[in-house]
Amino acid sequence: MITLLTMLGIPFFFGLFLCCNRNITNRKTLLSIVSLGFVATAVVTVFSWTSLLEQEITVFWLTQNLPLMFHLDRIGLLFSILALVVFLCAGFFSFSYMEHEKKERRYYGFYFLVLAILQGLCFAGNMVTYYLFFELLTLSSLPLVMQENTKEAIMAGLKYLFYSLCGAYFCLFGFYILFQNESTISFLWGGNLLADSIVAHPVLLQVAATCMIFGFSVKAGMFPMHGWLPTAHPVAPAPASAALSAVIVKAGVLGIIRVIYYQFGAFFLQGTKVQTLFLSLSLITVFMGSLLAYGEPVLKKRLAYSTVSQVSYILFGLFLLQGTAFTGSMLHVLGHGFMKASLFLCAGAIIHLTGKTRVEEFTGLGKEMPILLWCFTISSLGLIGIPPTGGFLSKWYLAIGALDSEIPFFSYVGPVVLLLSALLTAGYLLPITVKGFLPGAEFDTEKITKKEPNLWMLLPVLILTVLSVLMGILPNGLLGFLGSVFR
Amino acid sequence: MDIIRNFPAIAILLCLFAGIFSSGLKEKAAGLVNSCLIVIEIGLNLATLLYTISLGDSFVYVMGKFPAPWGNELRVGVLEALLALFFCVIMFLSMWGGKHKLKDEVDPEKTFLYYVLLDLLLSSLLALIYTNDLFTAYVFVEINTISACGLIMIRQNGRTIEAAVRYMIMSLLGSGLLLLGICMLYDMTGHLLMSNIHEAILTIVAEGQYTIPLLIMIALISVGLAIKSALFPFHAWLPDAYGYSTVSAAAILSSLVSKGYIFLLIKIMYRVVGIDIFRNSHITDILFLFGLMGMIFGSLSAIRENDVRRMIAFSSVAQIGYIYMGFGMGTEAGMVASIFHILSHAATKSLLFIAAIGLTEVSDGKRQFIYLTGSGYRNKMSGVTFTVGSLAMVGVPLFSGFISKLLFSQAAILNHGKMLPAMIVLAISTILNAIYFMKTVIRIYTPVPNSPYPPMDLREHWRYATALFLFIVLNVVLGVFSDPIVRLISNGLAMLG
Amino acid sequence: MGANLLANYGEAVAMILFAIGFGNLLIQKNLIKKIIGLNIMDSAVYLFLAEKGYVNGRIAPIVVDGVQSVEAYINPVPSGLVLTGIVVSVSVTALMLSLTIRLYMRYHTLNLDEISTQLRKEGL
Amino acid sequence: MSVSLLCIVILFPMLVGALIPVLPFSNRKQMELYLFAMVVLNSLLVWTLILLHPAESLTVAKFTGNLTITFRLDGMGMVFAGLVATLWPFATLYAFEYMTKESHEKVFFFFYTMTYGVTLGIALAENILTMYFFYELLTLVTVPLVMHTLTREAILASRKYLYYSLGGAAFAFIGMIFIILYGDTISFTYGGVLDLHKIGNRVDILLLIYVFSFMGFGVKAAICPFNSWLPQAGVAPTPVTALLHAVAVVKSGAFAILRLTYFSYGMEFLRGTWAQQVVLAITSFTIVYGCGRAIKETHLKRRLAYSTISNLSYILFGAALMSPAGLVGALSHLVFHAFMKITSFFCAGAIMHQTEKHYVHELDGLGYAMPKTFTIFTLSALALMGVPGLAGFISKWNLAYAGIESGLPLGYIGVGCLLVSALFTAIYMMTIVIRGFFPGEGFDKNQVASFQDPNWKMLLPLCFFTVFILYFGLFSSSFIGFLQSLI
Repeated sequence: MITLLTMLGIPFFFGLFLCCNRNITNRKTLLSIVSLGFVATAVVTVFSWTSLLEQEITVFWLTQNLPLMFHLDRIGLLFSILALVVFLCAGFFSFSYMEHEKKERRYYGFYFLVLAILQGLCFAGNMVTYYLFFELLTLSSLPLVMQENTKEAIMAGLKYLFYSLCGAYFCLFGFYILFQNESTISFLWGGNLLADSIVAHPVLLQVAATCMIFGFSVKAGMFPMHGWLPTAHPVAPAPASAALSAVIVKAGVLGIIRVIYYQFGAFFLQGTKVQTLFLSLSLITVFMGSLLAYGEPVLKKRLAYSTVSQVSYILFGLFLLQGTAFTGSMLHVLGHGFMKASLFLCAGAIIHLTGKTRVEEFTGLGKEMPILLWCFTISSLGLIGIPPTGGFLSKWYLAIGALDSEIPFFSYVGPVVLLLSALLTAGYLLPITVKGFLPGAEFDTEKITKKEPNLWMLLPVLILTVLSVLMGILPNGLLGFLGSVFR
Repeated sequence: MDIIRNFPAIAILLCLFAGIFSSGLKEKAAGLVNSCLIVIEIGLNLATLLYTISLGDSFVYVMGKFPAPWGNELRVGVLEALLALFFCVIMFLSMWGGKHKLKDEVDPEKTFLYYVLLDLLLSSLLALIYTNDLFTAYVFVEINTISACGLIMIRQNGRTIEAAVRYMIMSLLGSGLLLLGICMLYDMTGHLLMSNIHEAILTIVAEGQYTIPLLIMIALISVGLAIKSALFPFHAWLPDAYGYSTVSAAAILSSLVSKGYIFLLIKIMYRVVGIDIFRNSHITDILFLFGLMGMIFGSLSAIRENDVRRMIAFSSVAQIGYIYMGFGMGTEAGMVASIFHILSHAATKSLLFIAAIGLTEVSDGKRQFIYLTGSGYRNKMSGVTFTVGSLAMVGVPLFSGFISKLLFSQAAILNHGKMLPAMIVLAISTILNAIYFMKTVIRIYTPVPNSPYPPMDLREHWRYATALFLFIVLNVVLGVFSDPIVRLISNGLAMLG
Repeated sequence: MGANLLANYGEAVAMILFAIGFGNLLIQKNLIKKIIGLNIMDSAVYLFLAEKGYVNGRIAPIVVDGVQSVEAYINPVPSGLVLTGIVVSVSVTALMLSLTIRLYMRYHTLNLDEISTQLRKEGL
Repeated sequence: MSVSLLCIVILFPMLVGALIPVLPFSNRKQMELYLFAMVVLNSLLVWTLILLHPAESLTVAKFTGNLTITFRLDGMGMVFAGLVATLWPFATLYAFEYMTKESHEKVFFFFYTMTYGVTLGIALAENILTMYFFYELLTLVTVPLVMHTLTREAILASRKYLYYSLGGAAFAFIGMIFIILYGDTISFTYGGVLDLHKIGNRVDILLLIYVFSFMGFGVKAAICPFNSWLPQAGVAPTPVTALLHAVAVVKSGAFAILRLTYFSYGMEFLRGTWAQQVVLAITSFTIVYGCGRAIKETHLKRRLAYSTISNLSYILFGAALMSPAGLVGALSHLVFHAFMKITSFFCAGAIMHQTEKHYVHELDGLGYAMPKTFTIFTLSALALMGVPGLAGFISKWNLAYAGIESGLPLGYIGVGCLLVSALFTAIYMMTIVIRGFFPGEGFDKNQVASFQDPNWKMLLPLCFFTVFILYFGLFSSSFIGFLQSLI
């Protein structure tokens, strides 16, 4: 109990401390406090991973039959690792990026709060706790989106808030119905529905399932409700949008996993209309996302659209309700997290150093910052799914899972759409590297000066790219870890 | 202890003689005679009431020596004595309340005639209540009409004379029909005393003769008395008559005069025709319908009114509609509710008139609402009284209006057919009452920063202030201690038959 | 229906007169005509009442040359009532006439509606 | 002794109120002290009464037949009386500060304290006649308060309020008569007093009359067709709108309906009948209508008034479910909403008092000038939205639980309306908060430099309410357990 509270408490305390007192003036003390906070959080989280695995801790009772209960299982651990790594890298990256930004103290304050809440989210043991942290996540990530304080940023923030709240209330509606018909409230692999309620009113339960999945898929940027993602993510400062795209979007994914596999049970949703509905929705989003990204001139918007399509890869894998597809989507969770984070950080570095935001302005960038652009290239290769990187592995498992899931229509259409969108991904990511390294004849090379980003910016990007490549090369440990989850 | 038996006869004759006697006196002396007459009347009726309560049944008092079929007689029960006492109290308070305004309303040498008319009015009222003979009832109805018309006219400005003429025309129509009804009754039964007529009618109905003439007779008498008591379709004369007469006259006219006729109709229903014959002649349903319409349209025209006294006059059309709705229900509970409403309406209406006069007095004598703004602050006592009166009219608990509304609804629920219309109309008319009364209350309490009109200091008008205070006390007594009064009414009603 | 209407024609005439009087009092605009209508109505009722007391072949209830037996005379009670009725209508007519004179002196018209329009102009 | 306390508690504030114009106060300070002491004393009396919890009743006056004015403290009465007793001292403290700027406050406090006694009268009424008596008295006592500023629209607003209330009471009167005639006793007994053989075949008429009286009392509880008086009454000074429209007037309307449904007609008689369908439909519609109008409203106080309309229909929705769980949900929302709404009204009042700004678009950047007020306002906004961890979630949870448990199709629709209104609440509350804290780039600090937080007299009540909301958000199981024990 103590380790859990410290694990959640330390980032929370740092966040509040930074938010509330106004007398931290010079940047030096601020950065030292923030780095201290990062180190402390990392240490405590790693320690709690080891000691708290598979433990059920009830903190207190909200009402007689609604406990706030924490239980770290393998899936939670996976998401927690992703969240910690991405947040640390983005955090160190923002040290230099945030130099000429206003209200830095508030930014770091809320940054810590979001980290604390994300950890809480991963550790949540029942739907009420999950819903509590899900809603707090929206509220605390709002200031990050509105950091720029421009009119456009505020409107994007409001849109983000209202979409997420609408999603949250959809899944609350589903949970109200579910609460009456479930045996135990905590997550249980294979579903915790009452046998007689499945028999009594299956349609009602399917409606509840649809509402909850739809609610969480709003956060994951699924097709009908993806409007907020392309407006909210690019508006935030680069490290924040990296965190948003790589991790906060995954909160919706984790929610859907909990609902499908831990509340209703894969067996209940097998072959129902719910499954076909969401399979088709995810495929539409995959294709539509990469199509929109292809046509987008601003780099950060393009990466946001790519997030929409990549996350729907994961959702597609989940809705197949099939073992290998499940492992494939879990791999993609991690892979996409690292790669998208490094892409956003590279974009941030480019904007920070050269102020260019549109893709056609990147001619000759390779000469100015070669290492950065190499990392960008490797990550985009991973995202496209070229073999050595992690992206290939997850797409491979997804395709295989889709093929032997024997769902009448989707088992072959699925892999075709995945391949098509992989092509489109290459279409919108590779031109940047090509223009960067091979500027073409009339570009006068001697005028450019070396503008490599300083170490604080470069190191996180390097770490993330190495991790994404490592995932592709040495996957056995990870696969073994994931294999034991799907029984 | 049978000296008290002839108190009712003494009461009636005393008023007549006081009227004749004070016609010769000066203005001040006539006023004195009138006030002490009313005080004596209160004493006499109170004694009669206590006597009849102890007796437990009504007693007959033969006028002169001639026995039943020929002689004239009075029949005194608990209900009659209670009503007589109540009317005398209301008259005393209204006189007391309106005295200070009398000086500038009636020119000095005519005031003694004013008191003569009042004495006659009181005598006719008491006679209507006590008499057991129909033709005497008719004669005193005429005396009542003439003295009421005199009271309307006494203020001598053009308006009142025109109002008096209209009043006379409508009343004479009513009494013409009443007289025709009485003659037909005499034709069928050969008697004029109520109790004898009743036995004759029972035999007629038993043999099944005269069904149509009986129906026509009942219709004539009810319509005649309805016209005289200003029921809805025949109420055109009422606003002018009450709106422009003198203060105490308006109070007395609105609360007592029409009630006298209504009580005569009750006696005819119970003692002459018998309540069940009256009910299955379906006249009660027509009265019920007129009552309902009166409640709605009376209040609607009151809302449209711009002059406060005419507004109160129209509201009494609505209240009379309540009473006839009570008759229309045909059940004993409906009758009890109507009689209680007679008492509560008499008390509230005269209170409202006297308070309204106080308000107009401090607004430079003008009656339109615009001038009345803020008059509640200038004349504190009449402001409070007017508020109490409006709350009673709207039926807020603690005042008499609430109890009568309670009794009406309980009566309405018991008979199945008329329940829903009665309840809905009751609710709607409460809302309409609330609209026009509360509008006025809010208006008199919106302060005008520097109003040109002088406030009225109550020390100088102590008589007026005490009258208002007594009115409020009467209203609250009716509202809070209504249980004994309702019990008196119900067993008085049992005796009436 | 026609037979007994002829039998007691007195009541029928009374009813017709009553209708005429009632109509006049109600509809006529002129005040004097209203008062005339009133008197017609009252006398019609008294005719009806007197008719009630009449018994064929008997004489008025005034004791003439010592005949005391009841069968000789008609029923005296309705006649008594008619007397009181006449007293009442005389006093009412007197009051109405005096009111009409006052109105005429002020407004120089006998039409009730004109009087009320003049009143409204005065704005009393 | 404790029985007579029932009557003392009601008459004492009336006496105190009556004495204000009479007692010779040299200055405002003395009057305030006297008044505050008396109000606190009366609240303590109420709490001692609740703790003693005398079972027997006290008859004060007798009307005709079996109609009496009697007081008795039962479970529900305890809840409402306790709520009023805790809120009134703070509201009075707040009113002192607010009334410094208004004129002739003697008359104001005269009626203000009388309302205290009358509301307690409604809470402690033992039979329907006493409740009706105090219900009418409440209208008469509160009209002068609404009319206090004596401007043109104040008079129009008070007039409209008066007509609506008296009209409503007229229709409720019919319901009362039916209970007097068809019930075996007129006093409140849980489970209803109607004896069926007396009713015989007139069930439909009785249901129609129930709907009439529901609408009658509903006028004060601002249900849909009759709630245009509530926003207009926002013209009155803030302590009046806050206390009356958050606690006393509208809550007594809802309380009367709860009494009518559960303690006079009885839920067995009404469950499953067409009357219940009608009532459920009306309340669900009002829930959505109220917050729909709130979004469009730019005037701050009118927006909160519309939000009250929708929140009140939560309570009525709970009542209309005709089940013990429904009553628990309704009572919990009655209490929690009172605290949440009075906090937001007081914050709005503080803003208006300090900055004379009435409209939402004028509130730019006030979050920095008045940080304490705005953070408390944000907290009350979150509570109203139903974020778990605050009081709003608990009452919404109980209501939804009852709604689903009732199994009626309208129950599900109602729960859907609850969530839609939660989303709308988020929209109209968070726009104010975001405008306060994120004013957009065209804003400079010295526009709001002159404003600062109100003094302790206004802040103390706000802090207490916030603590209450937080406490009952986290540890509400004891309170909900108490509510369940009432049935």
